[in-house]
Amino acid sequence: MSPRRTAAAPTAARGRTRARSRSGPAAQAAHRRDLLREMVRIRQFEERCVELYSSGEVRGFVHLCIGEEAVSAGVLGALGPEDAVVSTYREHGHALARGIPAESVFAEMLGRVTGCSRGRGGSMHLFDVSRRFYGGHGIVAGGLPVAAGLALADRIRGQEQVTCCLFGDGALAEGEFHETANLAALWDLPLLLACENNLYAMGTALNREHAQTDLVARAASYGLVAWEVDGMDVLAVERAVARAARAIRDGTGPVFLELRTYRFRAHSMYDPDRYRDKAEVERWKERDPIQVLSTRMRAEDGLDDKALAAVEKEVSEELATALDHARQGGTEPVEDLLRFVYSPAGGSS
Amino acid sequence: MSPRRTAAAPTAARGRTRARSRSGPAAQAAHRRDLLREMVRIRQFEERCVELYSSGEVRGFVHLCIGEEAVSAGVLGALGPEDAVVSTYREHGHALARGIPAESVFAEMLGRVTGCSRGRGGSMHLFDVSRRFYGGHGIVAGGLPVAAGLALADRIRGQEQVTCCLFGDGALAEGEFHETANLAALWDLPLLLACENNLYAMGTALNREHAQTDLVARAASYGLVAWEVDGMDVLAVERAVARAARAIRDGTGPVFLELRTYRFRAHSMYDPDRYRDKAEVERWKERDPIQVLSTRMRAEDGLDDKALAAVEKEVSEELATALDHARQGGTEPVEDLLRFVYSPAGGSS
Amino acid sequence: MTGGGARRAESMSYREAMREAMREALAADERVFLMGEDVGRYGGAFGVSLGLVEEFGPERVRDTPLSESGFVGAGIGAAIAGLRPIVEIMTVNFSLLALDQILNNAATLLHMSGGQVAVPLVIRMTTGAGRQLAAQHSHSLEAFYAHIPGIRVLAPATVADARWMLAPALADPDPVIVFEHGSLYNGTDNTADDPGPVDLDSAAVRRPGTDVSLVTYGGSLGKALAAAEQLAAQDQVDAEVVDLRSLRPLDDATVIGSVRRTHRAVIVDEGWRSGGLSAEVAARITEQAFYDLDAPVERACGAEVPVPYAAQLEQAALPQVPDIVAAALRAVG
Amino acid sequence: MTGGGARRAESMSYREAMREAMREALAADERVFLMGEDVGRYGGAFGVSLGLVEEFGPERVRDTPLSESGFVGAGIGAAIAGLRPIVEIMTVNFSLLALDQILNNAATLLHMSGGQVAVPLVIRMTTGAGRQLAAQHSHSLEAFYAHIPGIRVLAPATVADARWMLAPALADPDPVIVFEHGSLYNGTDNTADDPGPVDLDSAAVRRPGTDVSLVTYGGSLGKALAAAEQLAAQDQVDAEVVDLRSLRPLDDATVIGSVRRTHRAVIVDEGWRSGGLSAEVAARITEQAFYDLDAPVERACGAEVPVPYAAQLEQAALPQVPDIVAAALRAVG
Ligand SMILES: Cc1ncc(C[n+]2csc(CCOP(=O)(O)OP(=O)(O)O)c2C)c(N)n1
Ligand SMILES: Cc1ncc(C[n+]2csc(CCOP(=O)(O)OP(=O)(O)O)c2C)c(N)n1
Ligand SMILES: [Mg+2]
Ligand SMILES: [Mg+2]
Repeated sequence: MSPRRTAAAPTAARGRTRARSRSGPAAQAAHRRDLLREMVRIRQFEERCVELYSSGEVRGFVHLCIGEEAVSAGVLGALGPEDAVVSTYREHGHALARGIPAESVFAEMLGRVTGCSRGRGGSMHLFDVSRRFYGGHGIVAGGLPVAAGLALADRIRGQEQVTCCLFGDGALAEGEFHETANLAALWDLPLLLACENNLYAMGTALNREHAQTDLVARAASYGLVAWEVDGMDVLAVERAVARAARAIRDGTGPVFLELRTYRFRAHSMYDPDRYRDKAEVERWKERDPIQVLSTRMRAEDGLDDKALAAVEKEVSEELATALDHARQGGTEPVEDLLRFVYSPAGGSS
Repeated sequence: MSPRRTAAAPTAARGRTRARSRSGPAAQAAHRRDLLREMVRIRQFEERCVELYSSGEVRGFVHLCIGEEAVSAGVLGALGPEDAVVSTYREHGHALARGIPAESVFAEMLGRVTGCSRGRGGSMHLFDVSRRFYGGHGIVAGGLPVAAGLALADRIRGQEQVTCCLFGDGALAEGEFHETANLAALWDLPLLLACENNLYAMGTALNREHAQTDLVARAASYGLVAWEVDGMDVLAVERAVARAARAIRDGTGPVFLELRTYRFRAHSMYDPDRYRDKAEVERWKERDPIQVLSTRMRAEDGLDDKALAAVEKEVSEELATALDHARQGGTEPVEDLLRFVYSPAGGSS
Repeated sequence: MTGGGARRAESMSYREAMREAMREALAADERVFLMGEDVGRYGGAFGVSLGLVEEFGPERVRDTPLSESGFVGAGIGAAIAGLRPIVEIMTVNFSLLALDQILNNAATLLHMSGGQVAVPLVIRMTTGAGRQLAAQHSHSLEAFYAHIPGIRVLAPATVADARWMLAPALADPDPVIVFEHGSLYNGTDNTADDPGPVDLDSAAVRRPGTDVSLVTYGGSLGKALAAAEQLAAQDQVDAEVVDLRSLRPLDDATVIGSVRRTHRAVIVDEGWRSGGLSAEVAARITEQAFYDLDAPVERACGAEVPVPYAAQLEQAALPQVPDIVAAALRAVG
Repeated sequence: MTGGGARRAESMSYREAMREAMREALAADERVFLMGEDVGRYGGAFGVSLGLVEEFGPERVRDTPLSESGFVGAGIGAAIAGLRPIVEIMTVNFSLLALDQILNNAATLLHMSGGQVAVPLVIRMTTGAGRQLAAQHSHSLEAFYAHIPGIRVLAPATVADARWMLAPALADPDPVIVFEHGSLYNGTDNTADDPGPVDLDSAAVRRPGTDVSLVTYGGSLGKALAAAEQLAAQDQVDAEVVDLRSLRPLDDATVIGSVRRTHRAVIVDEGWRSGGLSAEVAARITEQAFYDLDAPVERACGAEVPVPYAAQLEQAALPQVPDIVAAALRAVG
């Protein structure tokens, strides 16, 4: 779990704002409760999505992150509000953990004008510029060069911000990953390349996507600081991202993190999941990130069934209310179809 | 000069057909004379191109390989007629060393129908399918995926042939290199990736193109067998390619060779070459591949000025004749402009 | 259902027809292989190649990494070497990543080499909107491909064409791009008996008519036919429906012939209007049938917008039956 | 030569005019930077940015590796973050490697995000043939870009437009693609005094005439003007020459207005004829001026072939003055 290039790697693991306020054991227990709550919230949100898709209220392609909640809660939890985030089509958890209200994510998936992308994007294209959440990209690896550009702007302006780009193991095979990794290292961009390695690209297993399945070695070959992280342990993810972000702010240059995780569900709601051995899925479920954290909290923080049930109830009530409100959202009038093809000030057509 | 991944690397350095016939010292001396002659021939060909471009007989972009003759003579010299070659726009030397007659290369550059591409390609697009020379590609890195496909066909048909793709250091930055390297290693393709590293991509020096300038390390990270070679020493190049080709035929999988060389001339006839330190150019000229070999031959084979002059005279006479004949070639009638947009049998339009 | 063998008339889905065509090709010619993302184990993003890897093995039904430029280029090389690759790109939206290989290599090498390097490659891809997949999965970029000399572009709109166009496409010595509109896969129809050699150059009159020519292709054929029925039932307008089938080359004879009879034309194209295929068809009609036209050529096209997710917006972005009817009435009015 | 400062009328080459425009932008707005392959030390593949890196430094005149998709995408990101990048792609032929970023991101993000993500990016690229650079360096793919909603496409054809179009392009909140025809760089002319705010939406009548409208853009403007002179001198035909200037949006008012006066039109476009920009212009003219037309719209376009190297073949592949004259005579005849 330690950086491959120790020379370039930061020495101490220090988080940012949150970390500072996380001094005492009590504060740490409270923080773990926050993380647990976030993961439970993402899990329940995704389960609602299953219902909404089955009922036909949500359409299109829907990609769930059930099993990968530690990545969402850990990565986004360790970033600051000034940092930028670029994500994929499997981004519900990233968006929620970034602080986009569940209501506006639901509304987006329902195609309402109250959605975070005014209903134009849907599940795959969640945006919230006020939170520096730059989508929601449907072209695999297509967000990587854009993230490099956001980081380049910070570099040019000398701003101490991090741009975090989340992408999957499959994206590493695209030329865009290669070009972005080289640009980031060559230009010393404040870019965090967060690879969510869930071992599959749709139906293609890692060893049929990549000749070299050691993704950290691949990334290090560009001169990136790179290390792997247990993506099922939210605390390990948060620690690693906090450390990487600090290193980037301190001028170490770009960092690549391989977050080892697994999706418990199919690639998308459309996918019958014929290509995975059920036993493999079951094995990974034993490392359910919510379990991993709650087990530890039972031991260290005296978490009990009652407290866990309370969290689950709280969250499910929040989401129920969010969904109710989302359902009350209006729809964009078709007269506004062409609105936003160009900027108002642009006046092109 | 030894393989990075000795495990995967072939043990003995054995060339092919030519090598076998290269048993005794006499034969070896004769072989060195062949290589010297080939390099002198390429050098003189390129010098003729300078005149032809200056006089306006040859137009368009013309990229010379003066200084890189050891790569042309060494790489192509070690391949067999059954092997396939894919090259770049800087391919005069590759084409000549592959055995495409100087006359048809001249004719191509003069835009004559007798040219190896019927005058449609010009300097950047030399083709000769009868010699399995598949161009002559003007899109940097654009030939790499095509070469992988030629190798894939051999793999599928179980043919013991090598496809050699030549490309520059700049091409490594393109996504196409990345995708091709991964496909080649993943599918175990009989592909030789011959990188002609002349330290510049147009006006951009290696360390401003790539964060990681150790190209062998970069290639090895895909799981490719990779090593670097002194690209100014034709015998070293030939040895390395023979060894790589043998390894590929023996089923080692793809090999990447970094051929360290330098162009003595500007990027193209169009380039004023403002970006290189003249002293640097002069330093490299001390390692002129023709000098390097002839010096050795003077010591080992008793080559003297007279013999060298004889070779130069022979070659210049051959090229003078070739150019004369090329100039007599006709031009494609404009009525045939659309010919070959589609195959005769295709009948589309 | 005549229940006969693969070469007898059968009722099947467009998806099954395309699969059957590939199975037939793989069985008939060992040079043929299928390659693309998830065409094997997964069965194809839209299930078209389901079962083929079990039947022909992973060498001939080859899963690729996410490397569109890489594996399309590899298809080009394999074709040059004498194989007959069928390369599947999941959707036309992703094909932009391979457009350099398609235009600068596949379409160009034969001419640029003076006739030496032929590229007998077939590339299949899904196109079109209508399933709320949003902008990055819904575009119709056929116009880009129909603009490129050196390739052939097909748009099978019927189950029979899905079943029978692949063999002649594979027999073509030059690159062929096949567009499969995503909304067609589940439609079932009778494939008709093996028609024998299929003509790839010709458009087809899917409904004869006398008052106006509705010229369309791919996913819009059904809408054009529905509009024709409505025009007949409600407006006493007898519309002829022409299915282009081939987007490059365009079959001028059939299109112009139809317009010469009807004197009016409406082009129906899901692609963006400006610079779309509709513009070329309209331009050719006015160039070649100017004096036969009783009204300007009308176009019912996709709105010039990245296709949005929300149902009402997506539907508004696509040419619909009422739009086609309205255009036809303007033409005859 | 009035000899005045940069903002006074001056005679300079198209190359110098574009360079001067970039220098002005870099000096005036610190958010502006230039990025592309060899724009710095080398001075730009065609020498357009020569000297700028010495003046503004390597951070603001940034050399990139050979990674078109990567650095164009980086330009998109930097624009989103509030900078004003000018990204140079050496030629349109290589831009296909970046087309996914341009279409699926630059042109799409604003709408797909519900109006949140604007991309104020300018992309410059060389286009066109005529210098015997052969197929992979000679194409005119403007039609691809003019088809894409969400972007603006400019084709400065005069030294003055090269000098004055960049500032408004940089002021545009949305992506702007600027096509510079390679044959124009050495042409010199008077840049005219600073015209003040330049209108990017309008076409320009470069030569008034009464008998036929020659509609063109970019590298073909000179040929159209030469054809007009010849038509006047030899055929007593008074041709009006319209320079589109903007390929997206198209200025219908100016084009249609001209055709309403002349009743005849010839589109001159170096791009491939089928599915080219010429088709859209022809389609719009017949849609909007059908009853004003005395003859079908003619097109003088590039032959549908990968542009060959040999001089006589390349010249035959491009629309030439005699082709334009012949088309105009067909229109008026
Ligand atoms: C360029 C491109 N090619 C193909 C697809 C279709 N597709 C969507 S997701 C996906 C798999 C991506 O796998 P990975 O990057 O590992 O992310 P994951 O889905 O596992 O989170 C594919 C092939 C796409 N959206 N974009
Ligand atoms: C995709 C693409 N981008 C840019 C160019 C313009 N260009 C031609 S050669 C070249 C430099 C290539 O350098 P390298 O790969 O090292 O080969 P070398 O010229 O040094 O032999 C560039 C930028 C091109 N032809 N293709
Ligand atoms: Mg994955
Ligand atoms: Mg080089």
